[in-house]
Amino acid sequence: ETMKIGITQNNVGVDSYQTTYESAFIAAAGENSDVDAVVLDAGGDVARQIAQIEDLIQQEVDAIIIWPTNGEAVIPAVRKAHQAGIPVVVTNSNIAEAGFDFVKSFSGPDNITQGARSAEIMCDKFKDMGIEGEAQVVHITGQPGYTTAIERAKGFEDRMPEVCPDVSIVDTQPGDWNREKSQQVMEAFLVKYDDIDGVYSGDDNMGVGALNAAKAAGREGIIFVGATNFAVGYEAMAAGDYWGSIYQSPVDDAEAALKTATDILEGKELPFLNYFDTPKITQDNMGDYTKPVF
Amino acid sequence: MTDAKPVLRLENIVKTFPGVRALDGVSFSVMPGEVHALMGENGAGKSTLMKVLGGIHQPDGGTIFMGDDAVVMAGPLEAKAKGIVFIHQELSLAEELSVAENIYLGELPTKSLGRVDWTRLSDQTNAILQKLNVGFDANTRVGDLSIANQQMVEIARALTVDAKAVIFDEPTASLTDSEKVVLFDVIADLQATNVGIIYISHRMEEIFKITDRITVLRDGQYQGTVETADSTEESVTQMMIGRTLDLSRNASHHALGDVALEVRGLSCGKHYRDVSFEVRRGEVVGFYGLVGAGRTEIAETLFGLRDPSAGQILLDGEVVRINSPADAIARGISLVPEDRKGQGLVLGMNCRDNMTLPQIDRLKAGPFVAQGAEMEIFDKYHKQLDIRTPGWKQRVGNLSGGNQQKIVIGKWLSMHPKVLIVDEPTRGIDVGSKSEIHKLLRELAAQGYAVMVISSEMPEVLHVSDRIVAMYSGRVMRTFSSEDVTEDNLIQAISGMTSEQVA
Amino acid sequence: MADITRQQIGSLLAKQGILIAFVAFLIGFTIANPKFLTPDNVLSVIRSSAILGVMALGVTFVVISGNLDLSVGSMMSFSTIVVLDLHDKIGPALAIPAMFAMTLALGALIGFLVGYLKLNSLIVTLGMLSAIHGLTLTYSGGKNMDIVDKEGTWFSVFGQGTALGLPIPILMFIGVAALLGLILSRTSFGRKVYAVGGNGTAATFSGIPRARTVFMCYLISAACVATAGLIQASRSLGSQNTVGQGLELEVLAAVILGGASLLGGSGTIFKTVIGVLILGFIQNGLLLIGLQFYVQFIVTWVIIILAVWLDIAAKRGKLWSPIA
Amino acid sequence: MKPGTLSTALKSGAIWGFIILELIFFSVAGEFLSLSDKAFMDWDNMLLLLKQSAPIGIIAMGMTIVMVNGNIDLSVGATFAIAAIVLLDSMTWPIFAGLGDWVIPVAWLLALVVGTLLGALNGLIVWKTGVDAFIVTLGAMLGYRGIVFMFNGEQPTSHLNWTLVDFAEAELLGLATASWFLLAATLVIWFVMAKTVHGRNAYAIGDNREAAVNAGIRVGPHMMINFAIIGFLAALSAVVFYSESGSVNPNDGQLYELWVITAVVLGGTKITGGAGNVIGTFGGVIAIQLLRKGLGHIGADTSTVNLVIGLILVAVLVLDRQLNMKGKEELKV
Ligand SMILES: Nc1ncnc2c1ncn2[C@@H]1O[C@H](COP(=O)(O)OP(=O)(O)OP(=O)(O)O)[C@@H](O)[C@H]1O
Ligand SMILES: Nc1ncnc2c1ncn2[C@@H]1O[C@H](COP(=O)(O)OP(=O)(O)OP(=O)(O)O)[C@@H](O)[C@H]1O
Ligand SMILES: [Mg+2]
Ligand SMILES: [Mg+2]
Repeated sequence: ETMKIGITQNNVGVDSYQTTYESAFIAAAGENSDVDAVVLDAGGDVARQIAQIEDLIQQEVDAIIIWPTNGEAVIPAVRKAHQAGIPVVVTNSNIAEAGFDFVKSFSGPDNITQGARSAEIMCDKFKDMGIEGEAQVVHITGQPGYTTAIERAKGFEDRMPEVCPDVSIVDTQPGDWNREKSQQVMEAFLVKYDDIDGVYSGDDNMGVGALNAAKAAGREGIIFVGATNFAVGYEAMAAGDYWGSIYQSPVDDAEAALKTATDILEGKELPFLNYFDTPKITQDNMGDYTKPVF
Repeated sequence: MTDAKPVLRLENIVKTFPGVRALDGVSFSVMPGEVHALMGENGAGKSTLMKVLGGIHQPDGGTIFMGDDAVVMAGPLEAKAKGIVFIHQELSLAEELSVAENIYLGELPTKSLGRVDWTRLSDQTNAILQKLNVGFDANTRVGDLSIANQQMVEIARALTVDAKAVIFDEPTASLTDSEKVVLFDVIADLQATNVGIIYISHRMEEIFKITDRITVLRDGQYQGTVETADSTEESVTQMMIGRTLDLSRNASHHALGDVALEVRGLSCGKHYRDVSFEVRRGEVVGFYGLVGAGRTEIAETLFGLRDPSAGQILLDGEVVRINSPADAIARGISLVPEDRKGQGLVLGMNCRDNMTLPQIDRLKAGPFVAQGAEMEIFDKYHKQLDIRTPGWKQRVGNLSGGNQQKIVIGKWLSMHPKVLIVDEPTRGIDVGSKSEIHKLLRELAAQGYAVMVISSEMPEVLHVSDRIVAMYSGRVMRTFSSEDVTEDNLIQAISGMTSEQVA
Repeated sequence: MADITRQQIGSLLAKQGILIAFVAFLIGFTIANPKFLTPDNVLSVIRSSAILGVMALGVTFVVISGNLDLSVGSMMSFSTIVVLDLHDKIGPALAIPAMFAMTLALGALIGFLVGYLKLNSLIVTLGMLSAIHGLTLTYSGGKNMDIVDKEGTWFSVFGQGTALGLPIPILMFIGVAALLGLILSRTSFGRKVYAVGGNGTAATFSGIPRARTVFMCYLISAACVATAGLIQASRSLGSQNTVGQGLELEVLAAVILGGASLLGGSGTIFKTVIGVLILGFIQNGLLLIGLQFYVQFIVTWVIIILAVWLDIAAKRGKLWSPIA
Repeated sequence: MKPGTLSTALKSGAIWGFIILELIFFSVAGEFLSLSDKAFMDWDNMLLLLKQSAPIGIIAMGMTIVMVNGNIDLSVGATFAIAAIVLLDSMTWPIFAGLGDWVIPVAWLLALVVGTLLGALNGLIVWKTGVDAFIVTLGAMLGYRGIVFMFNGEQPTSHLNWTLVDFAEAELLGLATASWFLLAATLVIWFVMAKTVHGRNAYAIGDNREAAVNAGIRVGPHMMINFAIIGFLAALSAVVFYSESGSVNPNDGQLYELWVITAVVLGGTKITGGAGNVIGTFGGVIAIQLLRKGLGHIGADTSTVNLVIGLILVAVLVLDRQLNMKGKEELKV
């Protein structure tokens, strides 16, 4: 008896994290002979995602995994799945509390903690350099409106004053998860501020964009910290240009989601929140980690 | 008539466009029940004056009176509400809509909920169409009609409202004789109900047939008003262009050359069948027929715009396939098309660039266009055809209708073609220029060109042609030489009667 | 006398409305932040506008010919990814022509569909936007594409090098603009583009090969996209699959801001350049002022409409539209 | 009978032919590729299709009239998001606290009014400035999106009202609420365009604006009304959809304009205006939703979906061209 598992992802084409997630999920499902998977992509559109959940219910799958485009809007659709007796697993970013009753489990990274950890990485580095008393930081966020972007920004901005109260975050602008856009934003920052000590960006793609801008302008000594350690970020760290990031593997993410779903179908007891660990990675400890594949 | 009050009076109207003083203190009035001709050369300001009256342009100075009241025509809507109907020189129709919807555009009859009253609409329309004696009905899509029939739709608008004054701006430019008769009946009917009629045309015979008075404009200036009965073609022409014209035909004294173009058994679907004729160097062949006779389609086939379904085309005795206009041009064929706005001109482009368009690849200076050569071409035809434009940079769309037509003619003459095909070449062209163009066509023939003239104006065909091909419903009925053609046997031929039937 | 000067001012406005609007923005931003007009900033804005700009130059041809090209963004992602991938596989000297060939092939396909088959350009290029995105994802497996040896390659010259004291992207932008400007305004091909866009039927009646002209416009557009992709790839030596996403609308906005009509038949390269610079300087100026990004959206909205409005108002000599 | 119905029906025939092709293809391919035991052409699945077509479909009806009018509206996605925010946010406003569930119709009304006003604002700008609608609404697409973010920053705006959800999920005669709204919008706009003077004038203006002006039609206000209609329908679409889902991301509705325009053009409306009809648009909407659904059904991955959707759009145009091929003897222009 195979398990039919349907997944609807947020927006696969948008970055290599999500694409790698998709292929990792397909690969993991392929390896497990007990699993048949339908892999759908909502293209960032809530309406399409809800339609996909309805389709999965209609196709009578055994479990649904959802990477919500909007943590609240999908609740009624999730309720429908729940009412149809189909267990729902949420992956990567969680849905709102009002929907917890209709969901079996969440599996994914803790984005708020990630933001906080990035703040700590940066603060520690400032302390090493002895500039924690006056450092100025600019912040490049992900695409406006995305849960991941919002949570990481919140984690960072809440944590920084706790660990380094005298560091000031002088400006925040979105880089849309896009290296080029981020490079443009950074170029403007560099013109606007004569003194920038640190740059926090919502992921390494944007971080590297900002780094390129700084290099082109010949500005040295800026501490770059990102999140979701992409291969580019890892390489820039190896080259000594980029200070640190958060190590998060989409493969782990995808496998954890599938595992959670199969465990539920096999009747295992699971905690409601299954965060997988996303450790800090800096130039100091990067040897402990393999280079990301994406 | 003299004691009646004018329905409309315009006083000292001034209108300028950038670089052009189109109207310079023009006065004009029209009496109830009068047909008042407005005449003048191309670009004299006739259409502009009427557009001021119709609320389309606002005058820079002057007053419009209706009865005793000075009025302001703030827009077409106001003009219409005041009882002024405007039949435009350039067709102003929505092609995707039906005939009925076009005729009643802006005032469709309604039922509850804002619904169109289709029954009433088509009844009213069909009643009007019956009066006009046309061969299409209220539900025909306007885009499917010939230009002549579209013009009839335009004219039908005059009959929909209680008009005080109706403006006809060159209504006959694309009509054939039978439709003209209908139009004149319509005008007579309107006249009988005391409507004032303003009639713009370049065709003298019409003017003398139907109008009561004539007002002449020249270069935007008022030249005077005369009683039609007291004037002659010569006197009016004198007023318009300041000289008289020699209208005698300069017969071809030159010898005819070889056959330049021959068509054998050419057919094209439903458009025409089994057409054969030949055109020699030095010869002007006229094509005469009713609307829909298929003359335009023959021209388009020769110009590579349609694929024939049977038959052969021979150029200089050699069978050729002409697949595209570029092909045709390369083989020395020029076509002055029927529809100048749609097919002849790029309205947004300037005069010079329009004129040199077909030979743009030939005018090279290194990798670039040779602008000097372009200017030469433009200057030459600007002068030769007396084109009224403030300069080569003017958008063609801003020229008067007749001057637009001259640009198209200049464009194809400048190609020095072997075979020149002109489809309604003098549509909308003033008498002076028209005789210039006729002279030009004869001269071109004398220089050894083979010329095909398609025209719906019998005098024109009779005047310029060495031979006349009479067509009816897609077939060649008869070919006349200039010696044995008469108006009567020509009319017989194009209405489908063979000589045996007549006899 | 006063009348004449007013007319002269009027016609100056009419001819160069966009340019004047542009200067007005520059002055406004400089007052708001004096750093705005520093050479460093101006250069950096032009440099980052170069990518969008080069694409806009090509799209200008397409728009003048009476069509649209919404596929340029996704095609640019494609060229960027391809050239980066091939860089490590066959070396930059071969990768660049190979990428140009592949991009031109896509342009030829679109040109064939729109020009020869006469399909609606909006839908064709919208379809190609999606299809090329799919192609890019398949090609790259959805992964970021990065050059391994970033320090050791001469490939970085297109995006990061300088010559004559100017960054190479700016020089390429200027070069392409000059070349295409000459083609459009001085050659017979340029004239044909205007004719085909102004009145396709009349162009056909004048013996101009309409299909081939449209086809060529798409090829030019594709060549510009490939050039933009080259600059992009060379600038960061690595790229995401979505690098050009959304650029199609910005490009179109720049072209239209420059005064090209969507109906075809009008527009110039010079004005497109101005349109590109306006967009670039607005974005940069607003960043320097430090407005919230959503205020930037709103201000951009107002500026786009104001700029185009003033431009056409100057042309028609009246502020308000004559539409009844 | 309105003139030309038959010819337009034939011309928009391509889309129906294409829908049948899709149904056949996905049914057959589904047998091999789908994990579901259920057939693709299952009745419930088709009903679901209708419901899922609603968000884009309702807006597409408005786009039809705007495009027939010779304009275009690129800002509908942003209007959609603003209306959704107004709907969800207003339900929590203290002034409405005493209304109980009566807050629902009030919130609906408010959202619809806001949508209509935003549409009308576009129309007013087009009318008064004479700037092309493409540019006006391209600008508004940004500007309105800015307003969306102004409401609540990057946070989603949420208000899950289960009474509302139950209403939106309810079914009447087997059709979901959203389907009813889609059908109603289609019917009303069909009526307006085919039967009323306003609708016929829309065709005239789109076909030949100068002729319409000359005939004395008040072109400016007419266009503004149509923009107001599309604003209203974008808001209606939002109201129907968010009543059920209860939360709006500031990014929602992005790219809707492109999908909507695609549906309208696939349905046979001319981009330059003057021709098109609502029934064809309905076909276009169904065709797109069917495509998305079908590709999901057979389990295509993201890159394939993108590739296929793009190529299919082109294929439909080619099909349409073949169906409307001119005779060999016709003018080659
Ligand atoms: N919109 C415009 N912009 C600029 N110039 C114009 C415009 N409309 C007309 N003109 C110019 O005004 C003059 C008068 O044009 P008008 O159309 O009134 O001539 P017309 O007497 O009707 O000629 P025709 O017999 O050729 O129709 C012409 O020189 C023309 O070029
Ligand atoms: N009886 C008819 N009713 C309506 N349309 C017709 C009729 N006969 C022909 N047509 C159409 O009218 C158009 C004009 O016909 P065509 O151009 O062949 O006439 P023509 O002989 O060139 O006359 P002209 O050039 O004087 O208008 C053609 O497109 C044809 O399809
Ligand atoms: Mg005139
Ligand atoms: Mg004809």
